Amino acid sequence: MGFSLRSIVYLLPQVWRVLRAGPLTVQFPFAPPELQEGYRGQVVVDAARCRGCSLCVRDCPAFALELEREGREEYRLIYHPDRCAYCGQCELSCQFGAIRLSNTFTRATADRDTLTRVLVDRRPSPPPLDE
Amino acid sequence: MNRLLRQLHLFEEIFSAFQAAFPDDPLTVQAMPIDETFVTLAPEHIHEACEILVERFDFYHLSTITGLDTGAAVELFYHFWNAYGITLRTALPYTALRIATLTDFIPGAAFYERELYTMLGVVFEGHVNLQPLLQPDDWDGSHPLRKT
Amino acid sequence: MTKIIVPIGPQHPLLKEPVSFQLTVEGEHVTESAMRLGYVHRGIERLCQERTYVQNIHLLERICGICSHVHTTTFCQGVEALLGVKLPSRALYLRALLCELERIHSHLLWLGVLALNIGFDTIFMYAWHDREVVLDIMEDLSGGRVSHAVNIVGGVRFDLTDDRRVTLLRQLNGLEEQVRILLGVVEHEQTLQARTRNVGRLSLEQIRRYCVVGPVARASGLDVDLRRDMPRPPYDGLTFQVPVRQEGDVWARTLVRMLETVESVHLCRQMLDLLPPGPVSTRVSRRVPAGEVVSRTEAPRGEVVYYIRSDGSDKPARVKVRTPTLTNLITLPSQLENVNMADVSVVLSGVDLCIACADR
Amino acid sequence: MLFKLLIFPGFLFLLLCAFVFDWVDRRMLARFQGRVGPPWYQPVADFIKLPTKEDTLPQGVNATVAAALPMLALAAVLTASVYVPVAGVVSASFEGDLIVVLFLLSLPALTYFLAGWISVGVYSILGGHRSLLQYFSYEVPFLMAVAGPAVLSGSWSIASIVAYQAQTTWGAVMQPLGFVLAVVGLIGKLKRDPLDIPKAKSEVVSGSLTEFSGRKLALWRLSMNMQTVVGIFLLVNLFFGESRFFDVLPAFPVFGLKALSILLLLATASAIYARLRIDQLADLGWRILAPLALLQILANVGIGG
Repeated sequence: MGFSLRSIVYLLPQVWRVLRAGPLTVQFPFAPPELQEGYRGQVVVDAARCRGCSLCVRDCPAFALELEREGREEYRLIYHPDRCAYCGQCELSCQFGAIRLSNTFTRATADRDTLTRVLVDRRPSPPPLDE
Repeated sequence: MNRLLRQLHLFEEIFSAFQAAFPDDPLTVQAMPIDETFVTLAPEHIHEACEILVERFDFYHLSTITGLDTGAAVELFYHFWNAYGITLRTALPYTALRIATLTDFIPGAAFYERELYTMLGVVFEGHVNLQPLLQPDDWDGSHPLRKT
Repeated sequence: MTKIIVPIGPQHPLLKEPVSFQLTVEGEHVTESAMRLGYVHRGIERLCQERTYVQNIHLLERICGICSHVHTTTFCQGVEALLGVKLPSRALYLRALLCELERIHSHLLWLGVLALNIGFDTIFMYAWHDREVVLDIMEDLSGGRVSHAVNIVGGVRFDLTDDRRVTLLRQLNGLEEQVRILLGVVEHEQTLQARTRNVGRLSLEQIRRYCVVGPVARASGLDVDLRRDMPRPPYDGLTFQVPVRQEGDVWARTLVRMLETVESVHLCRQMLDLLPPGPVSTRVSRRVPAGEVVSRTEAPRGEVVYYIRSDGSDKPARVKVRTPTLTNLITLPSQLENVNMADVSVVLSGVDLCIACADR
Repeated sequence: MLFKLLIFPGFLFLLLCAFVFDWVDRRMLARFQGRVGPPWYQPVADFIKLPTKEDTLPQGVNATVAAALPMLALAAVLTASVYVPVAGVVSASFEGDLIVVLFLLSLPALTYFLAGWISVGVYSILGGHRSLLQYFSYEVPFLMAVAGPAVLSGSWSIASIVAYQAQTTWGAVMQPLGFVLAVVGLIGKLKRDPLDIPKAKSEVVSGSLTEFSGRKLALWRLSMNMQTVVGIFLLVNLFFGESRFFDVLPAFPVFGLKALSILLLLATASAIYARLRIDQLADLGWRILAPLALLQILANVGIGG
């Protein structure tokens, strides 16, 4: 076993270097998280491009997407973020480029009921938007 | 290419060793993708075949044992590896889900056999501690991977 | 002296994942140990039979929270062999690039956990900070820090621009510097050696009989690495060393892992230099022809084996997953025999426990 | 007198120091590790939080003893603090107070062991065992190292040791080896990283204190923090007494600076070392530290005699 003075205080120079360089962490809840450009976050949808083909629903591994079909052109695409695994399979499966995972961080919530979102609403009489 | 030739040569030797050991067993050999060879044997020959593989051909590494319920029988796959993969496969009828354990000369097989015992109900004769591996304490004895 | 039974787990500060050990302790001496698995058994093998191949990729990615990419790589490699498609070589390079990044991330994470368990918080912080660099790279490349979801049957989902390649090479140079500092700590630091040397020793004979894989096997002198021994593209075109030590103790495992990390940085750099142009994926059918395949790859912890059987539909008939941790767990009873109570944490860290992998 | 006991350098000052030292220590360690570290009010917040938590004890534990032990530890530390001068101000002093302080400072180790002993949890019992083993390993070198200045100055009163240093020079300059040994002993005494063997999280969860919660845990924590302060003050007095070089500056900030330097040493030691095993500590204590301490004392006899 190599025993030398250097091996006893081996980490000392490194510790001083880190001390001089300053902290490397961020105080997360008080400071924004550092996101990379390619980060896969919130699911957004371009409703105009959606054709209701349900390919995304078929491929979703977490069963987070749901298509309620009432007719050929009448359907609702419903999204359950509580199940979503943010894998981006829907983005890949969509042939029309309608669904996308944007570079936005989604925070956790304690209220599960408010999570379900209707991404595309193509029912004959959609409810007024201001409600 | 050299590698492929060596592989062919080695498997010819293994196959003839098996034929010599089990003259009455209709052995079949299949070449599979990704450097793998499947040899089908009768269940009663598995233990000895594994011994031949480990002792004579130095296939020391048992990767795992796969169990599979086909609906007609329970198939077992013994995946060995030493630079090339070789898999011994056998089929157990539902009426006799018993096979000799490998733990007497490969102690590393203990967990795989315990898992198969609980998942498919195959009894490994001679295993010293055939306890459930993943099931909870109040496991009801049913086998999750069985089709029936 | 009186015997007491010390429970380690299912919840214990030493363990990051639920597993249970019952240690019979005399004074500070462990005389017996019993292990209990299954606290995170999710039945993934069964779930696989009820999902399509596309969905299975994302399911199998969740077997492990550390080496997720290598699981999907192994699965896709098997399915592609069943389909008989030949991947564009750029796809293979990008896949392997992420595998190597994941190896760096896994080994650094492991070093941090070992350091934490021997009360060496500073190394824990340093190792995890360096790991953060890798995670940032992976997040930028693939979109996810741990679950990348980049593998698809027939290729990968991300591509690398030339600008990104240059910045990546620069990031890797910085990373290597950091990793070399940690390597120096493992080689020279006195207290770390005092804690890890001669602990949890496994002989080559034991390693072979227990069918142990990965760094644990290599630290005991078993020279095995599937990247080299079953050369598949792109590894057949790259040069790298497989570090092997003879000591067989936890210190040797630490050293082997750190040396592997350095090798992985080299591999990443080589792959970025040799990255061939072309498409990153090919279109394949959703239905997989009937057949069976055994697919093996070298994960950070050792050999991952997948057995996949297809019956011709878009869902596999059977997917068997053998993760490296399961093999390494078998050695624990013999490692825990006659050790000091304080060494239990070192021994358990030494095999790189990934209980979620072992339980599936 | 009452002012001295309660305000300065007595209880209130010590309480303040306990919080400040805790914060400075955590902050320094965090910076060594590249982290930000807790804000200044964190130790106070921790101390306020704990008494609001439920105070539980496992079945079969004597509640009176369990409540008395942390108080005993705190009382011993507070009593010891009476005899430890702060920047030359001292509540009480007599010839031989160093021995009393050393005795009182080893009482918390005993209560810590008893806390594990009365508890029914396995981790507590293991932690108690370990703390006693550790006590036997560090205490002898620590006592010998601390006896060094007394031998040198020919007096067992802390005030005279300080005065002796004012005539000559710092004790740490005259006996550097003794100072290093005393710091190592102090680390063992305070159960700090890297000698936090009795409360090693990954091995025995939280040692003797595993089963304590609420107010009792708060008292334990407070007594530990105050022990840190008193131990550091003692070392400052013994090894960095008033020196003529610093006569130009007021005594109090200089004293604080010295105390924080020793804290910096402790924090550095926790940053750069891994925790030792108990048998390694016994080895270190008896094979390396104790002979070295003996050497230092012999040298001191040579110089001082």
